[in-house]
Amino acid sequence: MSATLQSPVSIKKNYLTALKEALFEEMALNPNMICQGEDIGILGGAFGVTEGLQAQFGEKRVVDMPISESCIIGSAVGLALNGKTVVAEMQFIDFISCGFDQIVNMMATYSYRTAGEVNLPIVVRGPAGGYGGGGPYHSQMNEAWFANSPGLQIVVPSTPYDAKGLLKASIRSGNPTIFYEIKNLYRLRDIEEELPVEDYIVPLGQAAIRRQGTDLTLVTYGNNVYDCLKAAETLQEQGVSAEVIDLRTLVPLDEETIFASIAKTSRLVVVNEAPMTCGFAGEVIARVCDKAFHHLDAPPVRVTRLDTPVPWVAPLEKFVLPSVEKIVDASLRVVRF
Amino acid sequence: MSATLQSPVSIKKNYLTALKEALFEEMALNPNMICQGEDIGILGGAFGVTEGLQAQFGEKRVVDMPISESCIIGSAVGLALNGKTVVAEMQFIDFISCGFDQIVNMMATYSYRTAGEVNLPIVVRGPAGGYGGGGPYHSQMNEAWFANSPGLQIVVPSTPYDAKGLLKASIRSGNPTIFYEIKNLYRLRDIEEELPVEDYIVPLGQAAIRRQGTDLTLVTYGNNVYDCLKAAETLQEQGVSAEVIDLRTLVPLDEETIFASIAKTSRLVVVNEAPMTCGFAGEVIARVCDKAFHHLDAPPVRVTRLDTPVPWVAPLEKFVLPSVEKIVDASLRVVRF
Amino acid sequence: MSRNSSAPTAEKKESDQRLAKKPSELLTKEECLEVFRQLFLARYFDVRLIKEKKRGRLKGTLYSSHNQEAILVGSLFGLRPYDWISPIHRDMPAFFLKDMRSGWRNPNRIGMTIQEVCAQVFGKADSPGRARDNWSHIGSRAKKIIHSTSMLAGTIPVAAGVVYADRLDGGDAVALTYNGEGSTAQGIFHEAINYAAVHKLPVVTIIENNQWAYGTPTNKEYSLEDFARRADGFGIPGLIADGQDVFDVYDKVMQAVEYSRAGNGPSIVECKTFRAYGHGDHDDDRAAKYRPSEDVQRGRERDPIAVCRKRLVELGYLTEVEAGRFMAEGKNAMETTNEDFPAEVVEYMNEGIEFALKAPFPEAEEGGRWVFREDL
Amino acid sequence: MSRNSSAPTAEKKESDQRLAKKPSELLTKEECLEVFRQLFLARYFDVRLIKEKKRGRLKGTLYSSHNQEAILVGSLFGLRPYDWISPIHRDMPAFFLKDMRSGWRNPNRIGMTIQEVCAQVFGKADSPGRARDNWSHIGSRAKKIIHSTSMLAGTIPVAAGVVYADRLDGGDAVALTYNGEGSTAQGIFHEAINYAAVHKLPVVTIIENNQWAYGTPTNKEYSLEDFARRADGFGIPGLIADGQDVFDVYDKVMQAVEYSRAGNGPSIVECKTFRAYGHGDHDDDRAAKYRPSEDVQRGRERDPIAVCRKRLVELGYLTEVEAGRFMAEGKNAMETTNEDFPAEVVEYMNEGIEFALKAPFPEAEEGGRWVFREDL
Ligand SMILES: Cc1ncc(C[n+]2csc(CCOP(=O)(O)OP(=O)(O)O)c2C)c(N)n1
Ligand SMILES: Cc1ncc(C[n+]2csc(CCOP(=O)(O)OP(=O)(O)O)c2C)c(N)n1
Ligand SMILES: [Mg+2]
Ligand SMILES: [Mg+2]
Repeated sequence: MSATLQSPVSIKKNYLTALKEALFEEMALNPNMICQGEDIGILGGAFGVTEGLQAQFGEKRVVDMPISESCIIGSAVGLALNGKTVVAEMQFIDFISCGFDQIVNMMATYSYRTAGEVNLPIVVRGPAGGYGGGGPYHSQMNEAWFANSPGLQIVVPSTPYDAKGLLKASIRSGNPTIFYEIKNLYRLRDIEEELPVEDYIVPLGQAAIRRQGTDLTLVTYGNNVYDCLKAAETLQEQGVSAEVIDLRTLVPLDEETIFASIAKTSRLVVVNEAPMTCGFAGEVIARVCDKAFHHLDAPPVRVTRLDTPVPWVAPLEKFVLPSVEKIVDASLRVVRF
Repeated sequence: MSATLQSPVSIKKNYLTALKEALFEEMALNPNMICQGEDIGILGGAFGVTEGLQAQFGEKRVVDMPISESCIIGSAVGLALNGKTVVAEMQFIDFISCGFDQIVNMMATYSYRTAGEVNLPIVVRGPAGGYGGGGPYHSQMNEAWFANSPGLQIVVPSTPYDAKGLLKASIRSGNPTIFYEIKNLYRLRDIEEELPVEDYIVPLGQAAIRRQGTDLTLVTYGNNVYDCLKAAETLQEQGVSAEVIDLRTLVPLDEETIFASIAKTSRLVVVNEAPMTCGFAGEVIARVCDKAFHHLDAPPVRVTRLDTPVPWVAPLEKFVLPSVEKIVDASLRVVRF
Repeated sequence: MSRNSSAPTAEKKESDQRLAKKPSELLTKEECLEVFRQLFLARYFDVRLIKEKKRGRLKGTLYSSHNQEAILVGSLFGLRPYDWISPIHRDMPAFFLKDMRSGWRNPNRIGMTIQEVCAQVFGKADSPGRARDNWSHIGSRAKKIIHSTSMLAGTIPVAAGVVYADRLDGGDAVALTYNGEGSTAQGIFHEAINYAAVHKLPVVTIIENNQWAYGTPTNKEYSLEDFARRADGFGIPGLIADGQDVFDVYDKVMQAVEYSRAGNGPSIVECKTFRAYGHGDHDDDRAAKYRPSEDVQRGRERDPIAVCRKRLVELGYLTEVEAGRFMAEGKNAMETTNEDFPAEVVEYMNEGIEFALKAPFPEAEEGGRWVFREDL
Repeated sequence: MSRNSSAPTAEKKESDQRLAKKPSELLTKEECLEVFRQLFLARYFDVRLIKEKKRGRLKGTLYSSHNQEAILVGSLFGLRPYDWISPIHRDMPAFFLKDMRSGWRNPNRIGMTIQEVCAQVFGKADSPGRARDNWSHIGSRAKKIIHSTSMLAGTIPVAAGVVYADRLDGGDAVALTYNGEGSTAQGIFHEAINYAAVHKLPVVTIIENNQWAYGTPTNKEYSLEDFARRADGFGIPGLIADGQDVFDVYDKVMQAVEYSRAGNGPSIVECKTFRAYGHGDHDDDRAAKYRPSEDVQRGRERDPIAVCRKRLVELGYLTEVEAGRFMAEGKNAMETTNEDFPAEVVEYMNEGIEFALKAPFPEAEEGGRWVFREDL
């Protein structure tokens, strides 16, 4: 870190610190906010995202829950129904499957069922994503389950700035949100950045163009943003100019930014690490076909996980997940169509 | 029913009877088969699909389970692990959300995790689909959750013949299968048909062309097969010849039949009643874009449920679900592109 | 073996001491007569809907609370307006019985009006949920009624969260959740009570043990006879009430509620009763087959209205003549006439039905609304 | 209050009668010495992996069973080869301890070889699961070990199904599932035991109460001190064993197993112990902060190896000299040397490690295989 007189706070912060700041600031701003989850208090969370939170705000507002995902969600619904704002942690997003019914049938539908009488300000957040040797139950990106379950916002930040701004926006949105924290980015040095001193949010529903390009549009989010940027470098060397779009939020989806880019490049590759079938990559392609088909000069294609769980050991995991090489190959296939 | 000398058993049977026959025959053929679920024994099932089954095969093989979906699935896994073939009923497929973790993380991945040592012959079946005023929890088509969860076959029969043949094929497949029974078809008179006297199956992974056409391909399954056939009639009157493909099984998917049709028609509309985002309609479009894009002369589009739960009262339900009118409109939009 | 409220558990002994006299013994004559009226109202609501459906003015499945009304009236009568409840399919009358002591027609009552409930049953726009889901799947934050989904036992964790929030705000509200005995096999039932027990949350779990879960008898649902024993795994009180006796239900629930209000945490109250008809009216014919008629007879022998009447006569609150007036008990819906019910009960229900019949259906476009909040 | 095996529950009294003498009192000297050896083996497995990781020959998180070995050895020693088990993250030695009485190196043993287990730990192709998931997420139909997922308590319904099938085939196998006390809050824990209780299935649920669930103490997980009381909600036996005393664990588990074999149904055996290190080795440093060192000291005072040694000396099965030989107890992994363990234990483990180091990694392409069955 380098502190100078001009910018007294030019401290680069990592993705995890950004999330932590969002929680501390929102808890301070909103006395009606509660955080609950397994081991988030005394321990401060498996990865330390809530470290110090209980010490500062007390164990009534930062609650160590029993290992009961369904109850963690269900009680969050009750808290929100009675006026609270809740951030519920899944120790790994993989365990959200154990609270699934309460999420898709109780929480997601509450506003709809009550014709808007009750909106639930609940954020369900947790570490997600592969590329870490976590195996089938510590590597999931299961956002497609929830994208197909109306009533849930889905957020996947890829930078410290977005992590903080999107978490704050989600907490304040008043809608149930599934918030995917990319655990491989938690402490990644290369992406550390300075964060604004003043309060800020990143509005939901706005994608970010991470790299400008003219020949091809790479649409992605989460871990794969960085794979796409690397792929874009490689493609550049081969004279292909790729634009990289980081969706940041899947629901609501920023279609305009995608369509605008395709209007320019006429070519699309969508990259994500979830299983292919009924994953969000296919959703992007379907929307483009519906509203921007005439712009396409080549087949819009996907680079996703194979339709398999995420295996543990490195060679197998690498085999099933998207990689820079796979993205480059798909991109060249599309460009040379 | 009309019985003649030539065909002594020319008795038309409905969709529910076809399913019942499949269960009775497979239970008789396979002494290692067990059926379990809520109210399937003494009562014979909420809709009567298992009526008489317990009387014939005993309460050890036809088990009335406590209201514990997670345990119904989990114990089925144990039964299968120890050599049994299991058909587990969800009283309504909507309640599968309460057994979700055991399905996607325990059952679906077993073969993968054990490198093929253990295959689980388990069929999870239940009444599904809307258009009956069932509301958010008695109308679901949640197949997309499972299509995005590797290791599950997904089957959706739309005729009595397929219902029986596909259920038998699923039971014998040795793979975990989610079997969607379209409850609106259970007793629908118009679709009753004679069934072969001899044992037969309908192989998984083979779509059925329900109507030949040249100008447009309608890909669908379940309830919407009949909406598409009606829409095709209307379109015919307007000089548009629509081909209607009934997928029958989503996983495995019969891509060839879809691609062959599009090679002929160059136009595609995909219809299903699940929520749009990350639903199977988008998946079909993405696969077509990937492998048959050059055949397309117009945008491939979707007619699906809006991204909402299924509301109860008729006008609202009609508003959110696909209809003949919506299919016709989308088809004309595509044909006139 | 069967236990009653004096069953020994550490915590319960305390609360016993706190309750020398039975709560029901403290009820005035007027209150007792109101309880009696409410039993008729709950019964008539059921009877009337069955008749409306037979008349073809009403569609959809009916889940009858016939023969189980004492559980609803007895458990709700002692609650304060700001306590929370979560009724399910078998508890339709609970929506309007809540806080009825503030006056049946009191606009400020913290319970639903008969108009609202009937509008819901008939699927009209004036339903609290604008008819977006059917039957008992309604609720109201303002009326402190939790909106249930179909998934059984799913509201218990919600109730726990509601009172956790209330305690955080310094309140002393209690949450009452209603559950059939079959639903106690759901994992979330245990997750929620475990959580409530750890935090000593004022959640009272009512188990309506009507001997059947759809077509499944209790011995296939649970290894013990008394579902109150589910409480033993958490070391919380598990009370058993005679579900046919509105005053016994009142006593046991009040005992549990006082125990919760005092900060001792959750409890379970099992109310022994019997399902009068099929699971829903679509199941009436089959139920006649799968349930031995002797069982049904025995299970319906002690009609809650008759049991209450007897008590009121003993107490001298009703003369033999008055007692003889309304003879709804022991009759199936179609066997009753309006003369079997107090006029004010029929009148009240008429207001609800007429309102519902006149009310408009929601606009089709509403089907696309409120997936996310619209107040921004 | 704390209960032991003589705590009163109807069913248990029966089984008590069936057991005049304690099972452990029937063990021969040789068997007792084998138990002692197995404790060393379980400990050495743990110690050795920690050292291999420090040496950089091993990657991945280690979940230590240090100080909890008596639970594994004591619960498995009395099982028959064809009984089923489902170990979880804290039970890694269980995979090779199963059916070890048939001979450590007996190729027909219905338990995993040390080579298989080490191959798994090192992520090699010779792992029973071909290294498709890590650590304890392996199993074997042939060896009658259920393959767990990460989702806690998720194998209990599977175990119930396994023995249901076995009973249907006329077998009398028992299934033992291992669970941390924290995992007992999962809804499926209750769904599965409820089902097992209804059908009187021979499922014995072992609760390893090591006082902590990751960073959460027991009083935030459960309202009672004794997790065995989870059994009370189902009216099944809830036994409590001294998890530091391998013979007490053996006695209580055998009591539960005999009870199940006799057709009386499921039971719970809580084994009181204490987690020696962090939740996983990644948590060692933080655990040192969140757990008071006095607690840790007290929790580790009674090393299962020392407790067993003392008993064997009392029984005259070990001379003071023999007893003094191997002093692994009370030491952290890095404080021990191979001289603290019997040679045959070190030898056996060496075979596993060497095999694992030499074994190949699976081919990348395997990542795409076996999503569905391939034997057709
Ligand atoms: C999680 C879940 N599984 C299955 C069902 C289907 N179902 C609706 S009511 C019912 C029986 C309920 O029995 P019980 O809890 O005893 O209540 P009762 O109807 O007897 O009042 C069942 C199985 C459901 N609603 N929710
Ligand atoms: C359903 C589920 N939720 C959360 C986790 C994350 N997790 C892994 S181990 C653990 C703590 C387990 O504690 P306990 O059951 O007491 O076992 P111990 O580690 O103490 O042996 C948690 C919360 C999980 N594996 N599964
Ligand atoms: Mg019942
Ligand atoms: Mg523990």
